[in-house]
Amino acid sequence: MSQETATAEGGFWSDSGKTGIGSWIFSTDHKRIGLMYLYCVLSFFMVGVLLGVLIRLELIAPGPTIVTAQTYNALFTVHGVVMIFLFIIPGIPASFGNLVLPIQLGARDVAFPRVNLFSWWLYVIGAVIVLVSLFTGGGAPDTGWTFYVPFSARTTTNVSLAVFGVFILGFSSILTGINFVTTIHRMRAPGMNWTRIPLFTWSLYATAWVQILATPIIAITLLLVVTERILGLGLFDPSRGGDPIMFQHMFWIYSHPAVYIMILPGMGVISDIIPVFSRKPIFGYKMIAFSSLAIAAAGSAVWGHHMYTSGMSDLGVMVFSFLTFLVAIPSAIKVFNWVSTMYKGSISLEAPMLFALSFILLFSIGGLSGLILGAASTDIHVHDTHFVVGHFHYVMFGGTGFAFFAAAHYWLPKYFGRRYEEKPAIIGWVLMFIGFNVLYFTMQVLGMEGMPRRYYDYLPEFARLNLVATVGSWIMVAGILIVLWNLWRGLLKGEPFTGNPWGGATLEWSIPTPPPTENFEEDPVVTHGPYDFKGAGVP
Amino acid sequence: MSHLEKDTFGAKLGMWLFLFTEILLFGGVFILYSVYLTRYPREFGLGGKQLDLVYGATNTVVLLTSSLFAAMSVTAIKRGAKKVTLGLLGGTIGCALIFLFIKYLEWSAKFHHGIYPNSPKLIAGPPGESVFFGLYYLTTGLHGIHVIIGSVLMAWTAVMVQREVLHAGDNVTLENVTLYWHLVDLVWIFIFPLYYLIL
Amino acid sequence: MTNESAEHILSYGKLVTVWVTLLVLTAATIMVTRVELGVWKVWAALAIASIKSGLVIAFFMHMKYEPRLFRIILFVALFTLAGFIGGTFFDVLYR
Amino acid sequence: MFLFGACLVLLVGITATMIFFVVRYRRSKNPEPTSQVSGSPLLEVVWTLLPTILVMGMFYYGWTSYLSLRTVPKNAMQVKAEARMWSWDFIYQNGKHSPKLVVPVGRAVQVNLESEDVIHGFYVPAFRIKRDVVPGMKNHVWFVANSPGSYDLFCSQYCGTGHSAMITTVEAVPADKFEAWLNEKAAEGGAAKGKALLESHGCLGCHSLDGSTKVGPTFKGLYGSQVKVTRGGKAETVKADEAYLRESILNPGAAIVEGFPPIMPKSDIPEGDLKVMVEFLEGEK
Ligand code: HEA
Ligand code: HEA
Ligand code: CUA
Ligand SMILES: [Cu+2]
Repeated sequence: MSQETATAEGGFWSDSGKTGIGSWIFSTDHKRIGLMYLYCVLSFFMVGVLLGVLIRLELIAPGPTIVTAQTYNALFTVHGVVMIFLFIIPGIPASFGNLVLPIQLGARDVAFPRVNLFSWWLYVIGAVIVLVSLFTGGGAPDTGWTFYVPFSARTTTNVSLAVFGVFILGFSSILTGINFVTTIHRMRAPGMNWTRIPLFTWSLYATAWVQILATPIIAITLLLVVTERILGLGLFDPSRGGDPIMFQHMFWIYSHPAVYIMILPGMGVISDIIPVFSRKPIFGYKMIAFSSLAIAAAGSAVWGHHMYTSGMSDLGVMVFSFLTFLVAIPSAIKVFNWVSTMYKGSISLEAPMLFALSFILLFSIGGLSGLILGAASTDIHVHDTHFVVGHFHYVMFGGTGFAFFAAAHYWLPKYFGRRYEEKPAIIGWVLMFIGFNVLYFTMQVLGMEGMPRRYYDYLPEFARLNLVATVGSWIMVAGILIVLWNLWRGLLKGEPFTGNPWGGATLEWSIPTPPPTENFEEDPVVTHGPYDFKGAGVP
Repeated sequence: MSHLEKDTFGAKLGMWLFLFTEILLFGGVFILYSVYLTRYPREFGLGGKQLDLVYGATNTVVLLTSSLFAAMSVTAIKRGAKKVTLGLLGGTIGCALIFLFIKYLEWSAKFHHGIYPNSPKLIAGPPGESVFFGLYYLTTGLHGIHVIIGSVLMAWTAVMVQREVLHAGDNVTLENVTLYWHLVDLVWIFIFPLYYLIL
Repeated sequence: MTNESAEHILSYGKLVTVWVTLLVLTAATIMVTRVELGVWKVWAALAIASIKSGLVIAFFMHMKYEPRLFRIILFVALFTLAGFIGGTFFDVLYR
Repeated sequence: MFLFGACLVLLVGITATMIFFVVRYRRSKNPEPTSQVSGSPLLEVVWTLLPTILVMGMFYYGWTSYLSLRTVPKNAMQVKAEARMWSWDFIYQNGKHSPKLVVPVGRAVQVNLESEDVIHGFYVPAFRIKRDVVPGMKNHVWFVANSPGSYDLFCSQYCGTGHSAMITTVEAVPADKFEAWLNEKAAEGGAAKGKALLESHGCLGCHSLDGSTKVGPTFKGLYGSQVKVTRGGKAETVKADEAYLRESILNPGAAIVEGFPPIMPKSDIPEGDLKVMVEFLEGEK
């Protein structure tokens, strides 16, 4: 992790005069913390990806292929937990949010730098606990990332420790949220009024609120699972009057809003990239900013759509189905605004833009399949099948994942002062995009044909499509590897990257590359909007 | 709005945001409580009758008083009265200890009657009863943990006041800690009627 | 924007008054819940608890003297919690 | 269920438009550098209202057809389904047990779902029905099988190691055949009874009779063989005699066969059944 310090130089990499690992893991500089998050998040992403590929390998043919049923169950559980809690939730907010947000506001750091560092430490500790739980106790947890009781209260595997790890990760997420809200309220540079805040930062604002208000519920819920296992409180145990459905309510009260913690920052990235590469102000700035808040608010009230088949009351089904459809509206607004931003623009198809465009497409497919899930009757058929698996990979990986890569190609050169090569990035992108669709679209078809999820083994009639999907996963492997390798090499040894080659008008493009520790020598005064390219003097 | 000077307002904003997370944490328990209350009104009634109103009411008074001391300590430090501040903080911590002691008495009485999580008596009893006492232990336990954390924080700020790190000019840490303390009180304001009174 | 951090110091007297009110209200809840009111008992107790917490928030926690932003976000948080409880009851009550 | 098609058409339609849009605007790459600016309130209103209407339509269809899925016809035949880790047991009103769900063609069937342990899911893709089987809760589904045949029945809610093996079939047969089947008496005593018991207690969900390895070790040739087990953390080899079989059934956690996870649930099987089962196992050479 510390090799980069040797190669990247200038700006915050060296101007504090401090080097060595201590200067990183005890640093309160938001940029260093952001990068540390980035490294961790990427490492866990690779762990998750490896598990994903193993899952696909097992599913390549019916019958046992490479692992036992118990191992398979642990595989997808850990894949889910790692991807959700270690990769995608901290993914964009904690890494790129930390890197970019203060600078976009014209601030020198976040509001509570030490809390920020603490939150990184909590993240690492939580992650380590989760990983330790895989190898100790009764073996890796096998409950699925949803930890449904009563199964999770009965299984002999090491659920308690894993859940405790997730609990700590939740705190890390909460602290990041608190930090961002306070920063946005208190640390804006003079002239940076609410309608001049870049949309990425806007989206983080909405995200942060969800983090603050929803995460505590998962904390208490997971705590309950632990007490259930250790003390036997019996709160969810039907034989003693408990109600397992209540666990599902509480779990999804957090976990549905959490999917907006995942996607909103991704949408923010896209809203920042599209105008820059179209050389055109974003279409409908206010509506996009507002729809982020609308998604956050409405999204907090739709959790029941994960429970249509659970035995919830029919009235509940109706209410939640209705609200679910309401969430689609702000998403639709965003999609339409992005597309019209490109209208008659001057579009340059560089790597960040390609990722951004594929985001729109993949997110739309995922989102629309979400509507099928939101309609009560169709969900009955495809609930807990690979259709759902396809849906959430489309929105999470196709959405947030691609946004993550877009952000990496867009912002990282700014912080490293060097850039990747364009051609391999595009080849990698093409492979990822093709592999992605082969993999997940097939899954959706499988699901409609009725293949249930979390199945270690399946009937022969599903064999062909599963083979196709597995092959798709290999194409994607190739793509991701190329992209990451190219980024890695380019950022360390590539061509120098200076000035403002993409012509961004947000504040981060107005300071030296790499940014100095203090970001701004003196407080900037903001005189133009975030996408006012003329005002920023961009040609 | 320079970034170098201390941002009192920002610090308080952050604290409030944190308090919201606490409210929602307890909110989760209250969701469960309300649901199970509607499902098992009778069992909850019987369970609630077994709780000791005297312990509960005493603790309410103790906690309210501690809250008063905490609030007064903020006034004191702003007026620059260091001794008074320290005394009031001591009073708060004292009340917290009394609270915990009473809680201890109450819990051990329950244990004596064979009512504790997973106890044979609860397993054999009617379904709702186990849920009621499960919730009771969960809520008061969680609240107790907060009382302990709060007292530790109070003690820590007292040390800071003693060393004059916190003083009339810069006391936002003390304010924030008392905010936390009031939250603990707030939660109890709801726990008390819900568990001891209405059933 | 310096005025917003202008400090407001509450007098001891006021705090003690609040405390006395709180104690009185506590006594009131106990009394109210000893009378047989049926379901109303729950609501009465909750209403008094809300008044009490309102007092604590407004005076002990200085909310009354903070800028409006604080009240707005407090409202947002409580509203969210109410939403969570309400949503759950759509299921629980009609199952 | 026509809705499903409708939704699909909508999905394909909108997705196609999306691709088309993206491609078209991308082409504008080379020609002009810049031209238009900022937003348009009218358009914003249009594409707030349009999706609202669309979405409300979708909600309405989804909800109404959901209702029809939930309204059971009055004269539906009642069957109880008991789910446990990891097998199904269907109990008919005359007390008959069956590991497969046999139903008459053309008649509405209401399946009442009960679980003995954790949450399972009753899922028949062919009839597009699914409902979780939650312990302590009374859920139900209903369907009509319109043509005879054998339809897959899956457990859709994750329930542990044997989750993917918890599958069986719905056998739709003509009404007269069904009546005959329903009234056929299970053969008394002997091997058939033993096998039926193993089936109805769910053992065969995890243990095979033909020598193949499922979640647990096979029963074939088990009796009298030497088994490597771990007891209280120590490895030892025991002979699979009657005592061993009994212990393994009643208290599965006591001795764990090497190579298998310690996941078998405890059970209290009445002595009468147990005896028949053990006798049956002794016969499975
Ligand atoms: C990043 C994460 C993310 C996002 C953003 C979403 C977004 C949405 N999700 Fe998804 N979802 C998950 C992650 C996510 N989901 C996960 C992880 C699960 C499974 C959890 C598990 O069980 O393990 C899940 C499961 C899930 C279910 C439960 C399925 C089941 O188990 O049976 C449902 C049901 O309603 C649902 C619905 C939706 C809807 C309606 C949206 C909407 O927000 C989508 C809105 C987007 C659009 C609508 C597309 C863009 C708009 C246009 C192209 C314009 C045209 C549109 C119109 C005219 C309407 N999701
Ligand atoms: C952000 C979230 C995320 C992401 C990115 C992914 C990525 C992938 N997932 Fe995902 N998945 C989930 C979140 C995610 N998943 C969740 C939440 C579940 C539900 C779990 C549950 O049911 O509880 C799930 C479940 C799930 C299943 C269903 C299991 C089942 O129900 O039986 C499957 C099956 O195919 C699958 C496959 C994959 C694959 C093939 C990838 C691929 O996209 C991975 C593609 C990447 C590569 C192929 C790159 C390969 C790289 C390497 C091999 C190493 C390189 C090393 C260096 C560079 C050093 N996942
Ligand atoms: Cu039973 Cu899955
Ligand atoms: Cu959801």
